[in-house]
Amino acid sequence: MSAATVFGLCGAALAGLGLYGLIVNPQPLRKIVAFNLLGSGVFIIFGIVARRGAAAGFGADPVPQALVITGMVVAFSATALAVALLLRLFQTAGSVTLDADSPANMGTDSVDA
Amino acid sequence: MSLALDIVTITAVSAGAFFFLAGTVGLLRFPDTLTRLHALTKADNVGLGLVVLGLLPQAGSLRGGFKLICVWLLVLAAGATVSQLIARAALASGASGQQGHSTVRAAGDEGPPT
Amino acid sequence: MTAALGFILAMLALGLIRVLRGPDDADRMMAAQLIGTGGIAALLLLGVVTGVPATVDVALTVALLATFASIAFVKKGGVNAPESPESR
Amino acid sequence: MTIASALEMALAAVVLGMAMWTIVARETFAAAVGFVVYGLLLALVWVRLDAVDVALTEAAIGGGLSGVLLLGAAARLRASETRAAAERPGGIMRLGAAALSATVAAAFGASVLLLPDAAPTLAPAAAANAVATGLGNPVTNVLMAFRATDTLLEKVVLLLALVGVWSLAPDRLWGGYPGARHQADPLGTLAFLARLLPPVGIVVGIYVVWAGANYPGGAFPGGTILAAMWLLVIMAGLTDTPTISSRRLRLVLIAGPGVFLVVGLGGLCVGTAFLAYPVAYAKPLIIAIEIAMTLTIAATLGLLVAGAPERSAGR
Repeated sequence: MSAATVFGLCGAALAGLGLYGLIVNPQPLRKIVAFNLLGSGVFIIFGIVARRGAAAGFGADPVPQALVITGMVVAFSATALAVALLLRLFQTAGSVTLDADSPANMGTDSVDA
Repeated sequence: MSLALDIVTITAVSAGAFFFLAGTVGLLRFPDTLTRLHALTKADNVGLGLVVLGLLPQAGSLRGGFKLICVWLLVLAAGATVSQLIARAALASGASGQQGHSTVRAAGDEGPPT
Repeated sequence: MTAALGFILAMLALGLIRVLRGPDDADRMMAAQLIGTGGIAALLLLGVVTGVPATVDVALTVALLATFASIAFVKKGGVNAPESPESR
Repeated sequence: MTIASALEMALAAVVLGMAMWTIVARETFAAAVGFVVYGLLLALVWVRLDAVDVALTEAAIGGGLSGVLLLGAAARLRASETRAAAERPGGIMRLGAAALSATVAAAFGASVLLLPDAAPTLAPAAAANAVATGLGNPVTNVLMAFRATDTLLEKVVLLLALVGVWSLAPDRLWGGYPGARHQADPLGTLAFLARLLPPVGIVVGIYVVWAGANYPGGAFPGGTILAAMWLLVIMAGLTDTPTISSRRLRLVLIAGPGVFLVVGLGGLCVGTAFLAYPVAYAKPLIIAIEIAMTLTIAATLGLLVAGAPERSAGR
C-alpha cells in the first residue's frame, strides 16, 4: 500500500469517528472538537488527492493543497465563533446543554443531574 | 570524511533516541507528577539536543544548520520555562488538598526540577 | 535514520499512554509537551529522510507553538481547579 | 512491506488512536489536550504527504491556536460538565450513530480506494503558468494568483467570524476589551518567557511569510505565528487586548482584504479581469498583498482566540 492509500483510509476513518462523536457526545464543546476531527479527516482525503496528483516536479498537486489551507483557516474561524457562542450561552444560562427540555434552558438553574 | 560524519550522525541520533526512551519510560513509570516532569525534561533537552547534533552534518548548508540549532534553543528556552510553570501549577493543586499528593508537596521544597 | 525515526515514533505512541491515563491534567500536559518535542525530533529526521529541507520550518513552528498551548493550560488554571467557573 | 510503509501505518494508527481518545475521553479538558497532540501528529502526516505548506498551517493552527481556544473554553466550562455528561444518549441511538458513521467512513474509504489510477492533476498547469508570477512556491501561486478570489473571500469569512464573535457581547460592553484581563507577576516566569519568545517568534513569523514566495510558508502560517506571539504577551499580562472600537485596530483588520480588493479592482481597470495582475508587477503586487494579509491574519486570529468583549472600555 502506498502512503496515499494508508493515509486516505486513515482520513476516512477519522471522518467516521468525527461524525460519531458529533452525534453521540452530549457536550457542545465535545461536538465542536468532533466536528474538527471530521473536518481534518476530509482534509486528509484532499491531501491524498493532492499527493496522487504529483506531477511536473511537484511532490503534490498544489491546487488541493491550497484548498486545504483555505479550509483550515475557515474551519478555525468557525470553531472560534462556535466556542464564543458557547461561552456566551454559559454566561447567560449557567449551563451549556442543548437539550430543549432541560430546566437550565428555561431560565432556572437546578441541579437535577 | 563523509563516513566519519555519518558515524557521528548515527551515534548522536541513537543516543538522542535513547534519551527519548528514558524520558518516555520515566513519564510512564515514575510515581508522581514532579518526578515525571524530571524525566520529561531530560528527553526534551538532551534527547532533542543529541538528535540535532547528529543531524548537523547532514544539514547541507550553513542556513539549514543554523535553523536546526535555533529549533533546539527554542525548545530549551521554552521547554524549561514551561516545565517550571507546569510544576508550579501541579504544586498549587497538590497543596490545595488533593489526595495522593503528599509526596509532591515534600518534593516541592527543593524546587521543581528542570 | 529511518529506524531512529520509527523508534521516536514508537516513543511518541508510548507517551500517548500518559495522555490517556492522566491522572492529573498536569500529567497530560507534560505528556503533550514530550510528544511535542518528540514530534520535533521526528520532523527533523523526516526532513533528512525525505530530503525536504523545509520540514525544518515546520519543526520551528511546532517548537514555537507547542509551548504556547502549555502556557494556555497553565494560565487557565487547568490543574484540577476547584469546581467553580473562573471569576472573570 | 518496506520500513517506510510500516512507519506510515504506525503513524496512521497513532493518529487514529488519538482521535478515538478525543471522542471517548471522559473530561473535556483531557479531550482538548488530546486534540493538541492530534494536531501535532497531523503535521507529521502532512509532511509525509509532501504537503509542507499544509503541514505548517496545521502545526500553527491545529496544534497551536485551536489548542489554546479549546483548552481555554474547556477550563471555563468545567463546571457545567457533570450535568451535560448525564445527557449521554441511549444504546440504540449510539448504535445507530455508530452504524451511520461506519457507513460514511466506508464510503470515504471506498472512494479513496477507487480513485482513478491516472490521477487527475492540475500540477502541470500550475507549473506551466508559474513563470507569470515569478514565485517559486506553487501553493502560493495557487493561493495568491490562480485562485485569488477564494483567498480574498476567505479573508472576508475570517472578518465575518470576528464580527460574529464580537456581536455576542452584551450591549453595555460593546466597544470594550476582548477577553479577560490577565494579571501576572511582571517578574515571574511567564513574563520572562513572554519577553524572551516573541522577538524570536516574530522573526520566525516574518521569515515564514518571506520564504512563502519560493519555499513552503506564506501568510497563513506566518500570520498564525505572529498571532500566537501576540497572545503570549497578552496572556502574560504584559499588555492588554485593544478595545474593539479602536480605529487603528480596525484599520489593521481591513488592511489585508482592502489591499487585495484595491489590487483586484486595479486589475479590472488596467488589465483584463478582476484580480488580473500585470505580468511585470505580479511578484511585487503579490508580496504587498501577502504582507498586508499577514498583519490582518495575525490580528484577526489573535482576536478570535481572545473572544468576545468582556470588559467595558470605560475602565
